[in-house]
Amino acid sequence: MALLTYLEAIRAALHEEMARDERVFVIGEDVGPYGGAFKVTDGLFDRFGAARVVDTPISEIAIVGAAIGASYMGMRPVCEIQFIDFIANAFDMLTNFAATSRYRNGAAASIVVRGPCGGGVGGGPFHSLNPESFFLNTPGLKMVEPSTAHDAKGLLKAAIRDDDPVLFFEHKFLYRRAKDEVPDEDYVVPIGKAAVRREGRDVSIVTFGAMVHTALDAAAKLSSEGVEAEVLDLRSLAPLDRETILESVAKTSRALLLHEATRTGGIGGELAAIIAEEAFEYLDAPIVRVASADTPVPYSPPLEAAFLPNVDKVVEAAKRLVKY
Amino acid sequence: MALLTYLEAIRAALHEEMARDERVFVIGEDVGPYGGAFKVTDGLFDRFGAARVVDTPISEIAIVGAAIGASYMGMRPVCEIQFIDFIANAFDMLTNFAATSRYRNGAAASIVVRGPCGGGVGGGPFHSLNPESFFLNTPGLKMVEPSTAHDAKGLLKAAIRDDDPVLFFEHKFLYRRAKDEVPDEDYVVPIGKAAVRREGRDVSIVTFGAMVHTALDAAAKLSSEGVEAEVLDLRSLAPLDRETILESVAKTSRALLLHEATRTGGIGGELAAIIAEEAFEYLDAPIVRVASADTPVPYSPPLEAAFLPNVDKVVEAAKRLVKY
Amino acid sequence: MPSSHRPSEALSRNQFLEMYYFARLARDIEERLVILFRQSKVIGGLYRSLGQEGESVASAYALQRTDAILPLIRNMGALTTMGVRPREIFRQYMAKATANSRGRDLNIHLVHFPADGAHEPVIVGPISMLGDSIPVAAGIAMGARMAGRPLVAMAWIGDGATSTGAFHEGLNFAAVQKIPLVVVAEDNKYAYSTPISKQMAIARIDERAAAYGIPHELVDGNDMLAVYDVAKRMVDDARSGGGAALLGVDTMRMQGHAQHDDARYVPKTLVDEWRRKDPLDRYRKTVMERGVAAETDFADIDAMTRSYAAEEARLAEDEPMPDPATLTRGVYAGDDFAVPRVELVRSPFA
Amino acid sequence: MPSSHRPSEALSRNQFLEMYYFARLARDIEERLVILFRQSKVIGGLYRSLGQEGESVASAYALQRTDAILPLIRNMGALTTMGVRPREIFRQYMAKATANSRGRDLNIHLVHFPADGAHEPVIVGPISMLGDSIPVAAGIAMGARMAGRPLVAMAWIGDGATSTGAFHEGLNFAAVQKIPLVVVAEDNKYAYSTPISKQMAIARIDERAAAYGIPHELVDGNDMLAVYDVAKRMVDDARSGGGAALLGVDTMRMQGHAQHDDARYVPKTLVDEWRRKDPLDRYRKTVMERGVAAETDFADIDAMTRSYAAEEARLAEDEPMPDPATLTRGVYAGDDFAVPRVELVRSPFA
Ligand SMILES: Cc1ncc(C[n+]2csc(CCOP(=O)(O)OP(=O)(O)O)c2C)c(N)n1
Ligand SMILES: Cc1ncc(C[n+]2csc(CCOP(=O)(O)OP(=O)(O)O)c2C)c(N)n1
Ligand SMILES: [Mg+2]
Ligand SMILES: [Mg+2]
Repeated sequence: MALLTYLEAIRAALHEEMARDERVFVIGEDVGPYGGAFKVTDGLFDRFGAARVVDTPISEIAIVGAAIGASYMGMRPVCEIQFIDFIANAFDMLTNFAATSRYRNGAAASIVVRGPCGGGVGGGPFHSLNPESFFLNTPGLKMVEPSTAHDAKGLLKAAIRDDDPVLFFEHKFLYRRAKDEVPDEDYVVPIGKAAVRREGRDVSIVTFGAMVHTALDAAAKLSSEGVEAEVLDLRSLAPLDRETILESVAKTSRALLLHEATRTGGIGGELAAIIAEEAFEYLDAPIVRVASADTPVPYSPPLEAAFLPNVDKVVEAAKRLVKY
Repeated sequence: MALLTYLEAIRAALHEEMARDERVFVIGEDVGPYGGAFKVTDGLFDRFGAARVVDTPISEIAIVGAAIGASYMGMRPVCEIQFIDFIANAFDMLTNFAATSRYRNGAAASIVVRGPCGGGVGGGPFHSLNPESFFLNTPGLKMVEPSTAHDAKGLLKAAIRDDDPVLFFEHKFLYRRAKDEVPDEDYVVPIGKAAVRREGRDVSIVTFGAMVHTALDAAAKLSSEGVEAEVLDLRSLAPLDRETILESVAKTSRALLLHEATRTGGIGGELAAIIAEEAFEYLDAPIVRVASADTPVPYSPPLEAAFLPNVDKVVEAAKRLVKY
Repeated sequence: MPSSHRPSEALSRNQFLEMYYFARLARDIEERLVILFRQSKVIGGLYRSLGQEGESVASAYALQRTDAILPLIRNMGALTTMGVRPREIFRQYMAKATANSRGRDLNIHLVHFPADGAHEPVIVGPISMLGDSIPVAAGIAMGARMAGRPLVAMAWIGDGATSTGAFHEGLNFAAVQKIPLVVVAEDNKYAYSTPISKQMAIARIDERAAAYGIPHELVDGNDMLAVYDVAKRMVDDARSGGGAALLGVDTMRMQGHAQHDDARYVPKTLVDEWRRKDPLDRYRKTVMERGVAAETDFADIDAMTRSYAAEEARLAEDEPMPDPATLTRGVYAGDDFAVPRVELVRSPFA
Repeated sequence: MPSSHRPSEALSRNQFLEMYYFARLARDIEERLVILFRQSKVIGGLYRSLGQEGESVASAYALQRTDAILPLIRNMGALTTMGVRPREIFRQYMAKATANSRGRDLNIHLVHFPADGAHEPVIVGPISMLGDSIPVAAGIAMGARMAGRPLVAMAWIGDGATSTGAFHEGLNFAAVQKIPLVVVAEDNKYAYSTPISKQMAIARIDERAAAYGIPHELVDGNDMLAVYDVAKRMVDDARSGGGAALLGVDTMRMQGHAQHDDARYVPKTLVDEWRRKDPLDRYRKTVMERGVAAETDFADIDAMTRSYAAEEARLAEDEPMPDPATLTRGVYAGDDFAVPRVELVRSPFA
């Protein structure tokens, strides 16, 4: 075991996977000698050389497209998108080319597209997005987002070994703030499995990424007021772990869906639909969403603070739910 | 009143709006002398000339980007995307530049982006998409999709006159199949208002676009079996007409959400969340989604038929719901 | 790069005939498709390469059999040249269960990866979004190099598609990384109804490459030997480390964009002018003038490809449509759903 | 296009001094921003244009006051030249309620549309996605032409950003449509840590334009008069119907990508070489050699801009942060939420 930050854990996964499997390589902007805008790929260039750590022009379409091509030739590309917001520029290549490839011709686009998402750092409208729901209606594409260093490493390894295209969201707020024990030996966190981060009987808080920590803080506060919240960390956003979600809601009869993306059209919708369709008989209260406001991500700290979900908003919503 | 096809109604709206307002112009691929891949812009070039009917290179980013710039200068651009699937290529420009523009600097990107969506015509994975949910998590962007010729004309006029960017989906299956009475005088169908297409007390079928016709056929069938379905035509997908949706569900206590996009991550999620949050007390049964299968849109007719929702699937789901 | 080296001078009689065979076969496959289309047996649109078979064949003919091709819809000739059995095309167009895409994807959207060590090409059909093939082609050549079995990738692109962001990003990337990618850019005068003058403000399509610092040349696309000569030099250069290159071909789309399009926007004089430059007629003439082959040799091939195409179409026609029960299979790994491999064949001249 | 016509020869003494003033002011604004950044008063990153102020100013100086500019983060000089009051910049960087974006968007992401008939420029700041400004710039110039008040649009773009699909699509469109758009492409040797050799395989950035058939030229970007001369010719040509053009500037980013970046990947010799070519120093020298102005004239300006920048920063510092209650206002039309207009000022030399 070692105490690693979320960022170090991701970096460790890259180092280990590249050492384990010659087919794995990294491609993106400034990932080479510089080690990436957030230093995630630090050390890879020195260790594995320019042939396996490919610095590209500012060309997200080319990054994802070249990765698809290379994966067809048996390679295992890991694309870094400098801020995941810029995946918008390769939206077509990822959703239309990569995601449909296996279905159409059995051609695996075994690529990972990773990059920093999320707000809370004054990044403004174009460096703070949580774009998961842009991609949720795309069969063939997997999506994960870890909330701990442990999962960051294990999920990235799973993503790299996965034969399907995987969008790997790294919440930048957690890069240096999340720090936890990471096993020394090789392990993967399987894609498609949620984790119960805290058990509770009164309400299920279903969330992921940085909001897991918000949820846990809220749960602690709620507990001191006699409300026992269960906190579910989805980890995998596509596919969703329906079983674990439904089990939890069956137990608590109350669902609070928490995500950092703006509310309307966010992944909370899909979660609500699953619950309202498959756990309806268990529900004792409306399904409540706590999410960011329906605006672009504002830059100024007082605005961003008002924009984002936080412990108080979660506590307030959970209490409303429990009182219902 | 005149009996027009859906396509003719759209074309009439373009003619009338361009005649009414000099600022309105059309831009896209093959929209000029050729009149567009589906002939929607037929006659515009002869009538208004090359300066107002701009044929572009194959450059969706440029089409949307140039429209934004022109709208900043007071113009009212209507972009045609030859198949709406190709808006994926301009995803960034539309969601990041256009949709946030007003919020950021008060700069209105008063553009319409229109194009044919939807399947049922053997178009395969890249000419059949219903991409609304890719865009639903984008504050600042409006989206509409008519189901009748009447609405097609009125909604397009509303979209052109709207000061915000509007994605206007035209279901290609309806282009020549939907035909109904269209007033001769100028009218708009306001964005944000759903229409109750059929009243019923037993179950609300919430849908839009080509699926409205499927829902109506299903409702007729259901009625012959004693089930009275209410059919809601959303028309506006962003913003959603929450009031009309909630009123209907309050009345019927059962919600069937029907859309042609694939199920997971589709707009049905958002609808379910709204209902499960705000009409929970009225619900007597789970919220059920009927949608396309979670695969890319397959090309071969037997596969596409199995992929798409149809009357039988709707009838079956409605009956399950009513029996619940 | 312009050079006087003419690799075509080294072609054997069989090779001369083989090139013709591939072009003629491409044309005959399409003629058959027209019949099937009229019988409503083709699903969706039909896109002809009439008048462009020559450049598709001659450019692909410059490749080795183990190289990679990324054809577009109008590169039927590239497919015949790389040995795709005609039946595979018919299956695709008719959306049959037996097709490589099992009826899930359109026309020539098929994919072939050779088994290890097989003497076969990599074939990656396009998706409909124009331009996307170029970054993917760059990735294929880069990935093959990384994987230790280098190849040259050839991708075709229309004049219109060179205006896409994907084209720019992909070719620039290939240029910087010195990836062995030869892009054949086809100036066929139109992109759907849009004349090239509304597509680009350059006089020669190969100047698109000037932004990337790679070799480029423009060639008469209806002169098969001229295309072959330049393509072969570019492919050889790419293979020996020269990096990417762009071959512009000056040609003409002799029909509408697709079968539904009567192309009335094309001046009749332009069509007439280019009809006189039909690549197959010209090739026959040139080869005969060189004394390499006689009228009867070509007539034999014509008869052969016509009946071959007809027979292959017939075989494909009888094949089953996909079973709706298979709809959701194979979206993700682990849910294996057999993909019919593209059958490759040798020409009678191999 | 290369021409010997030197519009700078027609500049008045006041104009010579004014150009210096704008460049010096840009530098001083950024020096102030560094101080504010160190005091954690700047929200997010700080991106310097040190060493590039000359090209930003000299290119913008070729415009008329009613033209349009689309600057990027490093074109502070374009903003000072078009008359943006320094306080506007400080407000933006400190994410104040008083800023044009009301704290909603970053640094120089500000927008100004003149009131009807006002003798003011159109200013459209970028979004972060590089390259997107180019199609929008094309649309601005096209739209202005359509609206009957034609203007020339000038957009700046980094070497790195020329690799984006948006750049390609936008400039090609402008070329085909003969839109009066002048793109200033800045070869400042790096895109973040990526050297230009990994960005493009051409020796001169202006060759990017060769794919579009538009005039292009490369100029010493640290020679303000040289930049002005070419920019002026291009702007004048564009205005009189010549369509789009690309001006490549050869310059150097003298600091890291942003304040956090120590740029250790840049060879020290390169920095040293370019430090000797500082555009302001060179400009002063040239102008003095011409006898147009003296040391003291420049010293006066230096003192003036320094205290002006300091004073403006101080004013902005005292301004309020946004009220969280305004968070959801103005996402859509009809929910009006006042946008502070960008204040424009004249230089002392106007
Ligand atoms: C990104 C994108 N935009 C639009 C289309 C629609 N479309 C299909 S073919 C075509 C014209 C293609 O012209 P060109 O590239 O010159 O090829 P050609 O048909 O002449 O061979 C267009 C506009 C598309 N397939 N992809
Ligand atoms: C589409 C896109 N991809 C990546 C980035 C991240 N990014 C911001 S600045 C930058 C480098 C820009 O280099 P260049 O265009 O040369 O401009 P310079 O900073 O040198 O002025 C990068 C990669 C971005 N902003 N947009
Ligand atoms: Mg063409
Ligand atoms: Mg640069």
